[in-house]
Amino acid sequence: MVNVIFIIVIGLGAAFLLGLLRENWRNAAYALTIGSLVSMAWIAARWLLFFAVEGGTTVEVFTAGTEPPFAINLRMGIAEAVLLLVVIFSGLLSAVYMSKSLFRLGGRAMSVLLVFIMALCGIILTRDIFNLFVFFELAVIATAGLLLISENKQALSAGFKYLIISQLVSVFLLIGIIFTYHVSGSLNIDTIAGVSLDTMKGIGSLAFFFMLIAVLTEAKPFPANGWALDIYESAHPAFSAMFSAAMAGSAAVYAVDKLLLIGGQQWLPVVTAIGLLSFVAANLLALAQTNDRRTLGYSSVGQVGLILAVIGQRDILGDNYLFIAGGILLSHAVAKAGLYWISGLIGQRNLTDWAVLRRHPMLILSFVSFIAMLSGLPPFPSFYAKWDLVMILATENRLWILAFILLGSLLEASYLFRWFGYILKRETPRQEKNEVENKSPLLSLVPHKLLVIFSALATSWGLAYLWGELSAYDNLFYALPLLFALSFLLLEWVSVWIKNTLAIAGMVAYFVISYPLYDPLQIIFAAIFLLGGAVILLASYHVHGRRIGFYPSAMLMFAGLAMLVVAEDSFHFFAAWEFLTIGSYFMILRGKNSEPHALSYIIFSLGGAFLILTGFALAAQGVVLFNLGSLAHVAAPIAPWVFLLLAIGFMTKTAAIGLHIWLPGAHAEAETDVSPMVSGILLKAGLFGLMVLLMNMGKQQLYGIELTYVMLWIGALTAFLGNLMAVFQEDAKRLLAYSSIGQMGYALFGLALMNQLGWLMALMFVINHYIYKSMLFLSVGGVAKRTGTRDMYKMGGLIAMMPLSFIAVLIGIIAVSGVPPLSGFGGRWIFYNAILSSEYRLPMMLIFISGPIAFLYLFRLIHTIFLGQLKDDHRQIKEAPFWIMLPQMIYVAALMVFAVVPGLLLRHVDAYLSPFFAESAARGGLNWQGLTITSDYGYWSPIPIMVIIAIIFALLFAWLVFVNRKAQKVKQFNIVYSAERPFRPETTHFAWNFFAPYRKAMGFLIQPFVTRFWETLTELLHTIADLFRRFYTGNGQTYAIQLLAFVVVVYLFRVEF
Amino acid sequence: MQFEWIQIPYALLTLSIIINFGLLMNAFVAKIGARVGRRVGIPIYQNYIDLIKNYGLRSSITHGVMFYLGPVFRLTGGIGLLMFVPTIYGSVMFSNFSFAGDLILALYFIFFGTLGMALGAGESGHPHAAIGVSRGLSQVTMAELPLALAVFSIALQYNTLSVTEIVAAQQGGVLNWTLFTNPLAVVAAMLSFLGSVMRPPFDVVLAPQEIPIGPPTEYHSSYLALMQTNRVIFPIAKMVIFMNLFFGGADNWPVFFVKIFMIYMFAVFIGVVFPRFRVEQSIRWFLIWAVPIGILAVIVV
Amino acid sequence: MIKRVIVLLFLLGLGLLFIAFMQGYTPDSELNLTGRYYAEHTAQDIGATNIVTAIIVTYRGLDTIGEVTVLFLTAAIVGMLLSRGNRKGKSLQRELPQSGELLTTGSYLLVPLILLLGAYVFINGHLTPGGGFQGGAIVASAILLMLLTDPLRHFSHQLIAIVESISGLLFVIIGVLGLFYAGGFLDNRILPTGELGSLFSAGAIPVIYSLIGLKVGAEFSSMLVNLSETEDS
Amino acid sequence: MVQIAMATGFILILMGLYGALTNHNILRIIVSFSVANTGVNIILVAVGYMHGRTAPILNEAVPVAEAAARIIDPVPQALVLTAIVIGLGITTLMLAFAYKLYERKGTLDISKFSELKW
Repeated sequence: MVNVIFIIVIGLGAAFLLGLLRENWRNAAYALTIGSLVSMAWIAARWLLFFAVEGGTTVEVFTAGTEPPFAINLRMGIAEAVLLLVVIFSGLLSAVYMSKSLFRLGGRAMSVLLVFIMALCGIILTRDIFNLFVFFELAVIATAGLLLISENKQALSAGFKYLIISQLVSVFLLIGIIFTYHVSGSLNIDTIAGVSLDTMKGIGSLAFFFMLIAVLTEAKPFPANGWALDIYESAHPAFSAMFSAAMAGSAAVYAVDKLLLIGGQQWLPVVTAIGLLSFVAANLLALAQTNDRRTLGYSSVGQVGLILAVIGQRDILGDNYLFIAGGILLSHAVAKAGLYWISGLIGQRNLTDWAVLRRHPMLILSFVSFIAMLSGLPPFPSFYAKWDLVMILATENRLWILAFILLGSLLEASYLFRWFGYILKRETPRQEKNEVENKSPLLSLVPHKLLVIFSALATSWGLAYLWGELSAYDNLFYALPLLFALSFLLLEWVSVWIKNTLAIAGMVAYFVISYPLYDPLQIIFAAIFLLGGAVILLASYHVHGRRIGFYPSAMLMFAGLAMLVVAEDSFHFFAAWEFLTIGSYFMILRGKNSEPHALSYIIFSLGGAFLILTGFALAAQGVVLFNLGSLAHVAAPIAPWVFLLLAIGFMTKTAAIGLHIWLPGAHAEAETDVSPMVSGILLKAGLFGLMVLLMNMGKQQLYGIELTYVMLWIGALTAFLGNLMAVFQEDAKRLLAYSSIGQMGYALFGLALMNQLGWLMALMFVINHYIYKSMLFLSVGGVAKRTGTRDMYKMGGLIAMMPLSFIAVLIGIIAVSGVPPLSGFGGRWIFYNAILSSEYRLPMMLIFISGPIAFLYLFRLIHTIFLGQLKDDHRQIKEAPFWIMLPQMIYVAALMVFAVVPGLLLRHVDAYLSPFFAESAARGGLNWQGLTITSDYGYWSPIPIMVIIAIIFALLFAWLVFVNRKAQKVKQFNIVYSAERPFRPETTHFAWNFFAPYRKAMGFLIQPFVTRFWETLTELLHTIADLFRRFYTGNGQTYAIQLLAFVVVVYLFRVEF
Repeated sequence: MQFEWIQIPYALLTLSIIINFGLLMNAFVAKIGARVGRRVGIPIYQNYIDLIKNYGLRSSITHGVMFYLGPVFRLTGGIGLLMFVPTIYGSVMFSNFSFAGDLILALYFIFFGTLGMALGAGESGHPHAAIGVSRGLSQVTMAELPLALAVFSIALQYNTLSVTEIVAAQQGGVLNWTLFTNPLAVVAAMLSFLGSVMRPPFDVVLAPQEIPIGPPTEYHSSYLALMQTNRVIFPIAKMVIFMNLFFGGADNWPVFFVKIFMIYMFAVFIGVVFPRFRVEQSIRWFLIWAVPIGILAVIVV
Repeated sequence: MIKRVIVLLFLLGLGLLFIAFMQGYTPDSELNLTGRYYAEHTAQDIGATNIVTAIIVTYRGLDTIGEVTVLFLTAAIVGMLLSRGNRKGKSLQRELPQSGELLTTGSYLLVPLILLLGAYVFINGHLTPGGGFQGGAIVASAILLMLLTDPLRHFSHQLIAIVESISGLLFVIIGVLGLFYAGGFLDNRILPTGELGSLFSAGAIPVIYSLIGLKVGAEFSSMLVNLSETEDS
Repeated sequence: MVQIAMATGFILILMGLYGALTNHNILRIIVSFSVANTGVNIILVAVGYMHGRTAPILNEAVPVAEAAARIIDPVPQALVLTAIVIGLGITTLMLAFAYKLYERKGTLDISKFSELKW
């Protein structure tokens, strides 16, 4: 094993050696730099291997042949090894990345770089507080030097601001060190930590405070961090990568960690508070940023704050400390460095200018992986870390901390995903011709820079695998569906035809394989998720080309769904939940105008997911593998809260009223075959969650309020308002989207009834809604594709052009409206029986009224599209493509079958459900004997109904045909029209604002209060962000004053504690 | 109860009785209306003539498939509704096909014809038809609500959804009728009834002054004949439900005729007294007057 | 004005913390753990009479190597900074006034003496007060004097850089030798500790301190030269 | 004695910081920081000082055996040297930066260098 000191020796020696080389031997100098960095990395890697694989223990390295505390010593353990690797690798890759700049500036710049890396290694290794100071100063000075590499002229002033700050820091640090030395008689961290606590009181604690605050300042806490943001904004991106990943994210936080050995437990809250404040505030302020590097800077500050907060929670993290802190730290390091490296490829600094990345799938994949890492999404290490962290915080009842962490994460995810939306959706900036000479190109794809970025990408996935291995749970990478989804990343180059076939085959095969494992409830959901998904995917054959990005996202969503159904414990459930959320987000984002809607979808979803996470954490109370069934045994005081959190989380997905505003846009703007997936399939995931929740937790009371009763009201309100809003839509897909909200309201209502029939009805809705909503979205999508618009009043009379679509819509709306004989009626029938056995009556009223309202929008849908007057533009339109029609026809058949023999599926579920409601006072399920289905109240025989109606219908029809056998179809305008003939269909097609009188009467109910609420909230956040960021005036002196104020204020708060 | 072939001639018998009764009753009511207005009015057999004439007419015009299907849907709805509800209590002969479904089936089947009719009218391409449909649907959503509430209320009251059982529960004296055991539900339902029989003040859907005859604007000859037939059957089918649910049903035809006539006259009386509402007015009217009563009925029961 | 008040206010807060330091401070009457160890062990372990030197060069040698690196770094950065955009041709346009007879002649006399003194100070760092840093500073003051007499005098950057780098490199190499031939990195006992108080004693300390002296001298000089070459605006 | 030195050091720090935080001129700021650094250095030394003892150099006056009882604490002395050198390094660097800043804008007013903000 090579002595650790050689890391420092090599760094220093090479730096000095560089001075010997002639100015123009740049190749040699560069080779020397890279060579020494590689050998440093090799040493660190060797040690890591030693600790991680060979089971080595921590090693102390003495200098000067004298034992500590009398000489400086270094320590090498697994944490140090990892951090050293991070530092050195970020240095190495950055050195490769900025090779051009280094060549330009020559050996001096390279030696500064080497010293910088060496100093950071020193900070990590040393166990001596004064030595820590020396290495910090080295790092500071080297930073100032490396800032000069930047082509941004402002870097100079940023460097000067940093020097001012570092002067203040060194004053504080030295005072702290000398008085610490005075009280403890030592400079060695471990010796000081070993000194009895009494000495650390009074002046000792004051001295420690000075040291701590000084080192904390290097971690750039809010608000004493204006200088750091300026550096991030102006520095060379490769340096920013190092500055963020290595200096702040690794060295500084590790120094804090070491110092806390001295201060002990009592200082942990201070660090937590500072960390949390930074995390939340930085992410809030980042909302108002437009400059990419500054945004990344804010994010960096936030992430480091999070790491600090984790360090501050060390007392309860126990053995998981390294796993959690490491997961977050490494995620931040890799992701942030990667993002900065990408920013170096891009010529202009506005966030929207990143749209130039759009044509480069690998870069987009990199970007996505990095932001997913930062947001703590699976399968990246930060996901495992956050999960464990939240679990422990909840167990230890530190809920405020938990809340702040999740709030900050949500804010961070919002601007990161907003940014991703810009990349995919904003106009690619164009280079003005006359500006070509004096401006850098919009996107410069330099091979070695790409290499650096892709190695970060590879690292991110490698870490994801590693953390999966290390975690207490199964590695998510071993989940077959996920692997299947990820494998589509490798298949991006093949054509849609092959990918689609593979996808369908895979989904069907997985269903068949897993079939024996499912219970009846799971079968229903799995069938909808997998088989249903496969049917919708048939429609995807209509796309030609390669359709890059679609299959990985779609398969990710389906993988999540498949895993959700079989998840047995909260971890897998949650991981699956996140997968399906991300996958669906990517799919929604593919729509042409879906940028804002996809964003609000992901924000709501993540917010909901965080609630779910908290709910599980509260419920688990420290149990590592928390079985979902154990939700039933959650103790009394927290049980209702768990219920509340989980329920709200799931209701976010089902778009319950109040949380629904993301849905219409997201579903309407999605692509033709995506809308049915997200509407017909994805919404059921929320219902599935609710079922799991209700099945295990049953009825809960909070402050004497029955929570299921509240849910009942929410469901009813959702059904009512969702339907009402659908009535007034002009856009066909939005209409269907609002209708989905209403339908989910029904299902929610059924579940909340908490009796067997209610559940059966909900399941009936699950199946029905999947079939008819998928079908309607496909038909409408096909029509929109042909006509080029989704505004219904611009269509009309299409029945002649697109008869099959018309039939699909006709069958669809009959089914949705619940008119016999189609299967929608079954749902209504069960519903009435269900409410009869429920003791709640008031919320039913809303459900009653929302039923007929459905007729309004359904009629409007079919009338204004297919009936009425055909427009001149549409006279040549053809039927929708075959592949879009095919699934619709399958659905028509399925609806018919399901209408006639609903028992085929439902009877098994009914039998499965009955034990859950055995004890409730309400009477049991349905009787499925023979052709008639009977309940305690009534009866229903689908087949006779169908036959009777069909016979009457057929007889009348035959007669009419016979009588009018000679009738000819007249021309379009051959109507009674005040003795005039309208020659333009536009004036004759009554379609726009179709239900004007209804709006007059009921419009007051659909004032967009909810939308306004969320909009105001967002605006408020942005205003706050915009207001408070002005706090960073850009004046170096102000920053110094802020730092001074920060020190004083923190001390005052500390006294308060 | 199960299906037997003999039920088919029985059902046809019921149907013919109802059609004749309906034609006569409509003419009679028209006559009353005319007399109230000091006019002579139509002869009592006028409706027969109209109907036969229209059935006899041949048309060589159609606007398309749905235009064709509209009247078929409509009439299927009317006949179906009649068939799914037992006409005469206790009679095997006249209980029709009520084994197929209960009260909920009947309630939802009401919309079958409405929907089909609206579709057919839509394909005619005439804006007046579309306007009529818009008005009709808007109004019916609110008008049906009190009925739904009332039905729910009595379903709770009798703890069943089977029409036959509800009628059975009302036997043994006038005071056992729902009218007296649950008056709130009956009031709500009757107010709702006003909204669905296309008489003033809720007949804006067909308002000839504003939009010449509403949804059926483009229908003529045999198409119209089917719809006229339906206009005879459908209100009666609906009133059969009302009669069964609220007024003790009928165990023989004379009682049946009287009860149906009385129920219909209720709407007629109100219709001749009040002027026409616009759509939003009628929606508000139902919302303010009828719906709260229905809610009360549900809560109180 | 407001700014001043705010600054005063916070400085007042800081001052209060300082007062707390003052009040809580009780001077040691005995050497503490570390100090006592050095007082008792330096002579026999290291062989230097100047305990401070022993601490600087050996016990806390890692600090010192960092310290030297600070200067190295500063010199490099100043060089980088000032060489950027400075074109040689237009370095100086205006005439500088003569520096005067007294200064010129004095410098001829003093420069060698100063250099000598500097060398003495760093070579004897382990015996007397002083050492590499002090010596280096003295050497650099000679350069300063020369610059004062003739601001346009050209010093070879190359030479300075080579002195700087070689001495730095040797420092590191000696440190590494300690790793192999003595107790650890920067252990001075790769050479015999010799007799306490003599010039050739204290192991590698005199060598290291001399290297430091050279290096510091070179670095200070380099900074001075670089800064003086900005003299054109 | 120690108290006086220490008070002086603290006062110098406060003065220096006041100067650094209120002066607009960059050069004045740099000088102010130098003052503050000096204050810190004085404190460092003051902490090591022990009344009635001598410098930590072994010679005739301080034999090895008595060293522990006769000398002051050598550690702060060593530290202060390092601190001075580092302070010097940073001051030099600031001066060089100041020069370049002046070259760019022709002013030394720190408030003029605030293009990077928010």
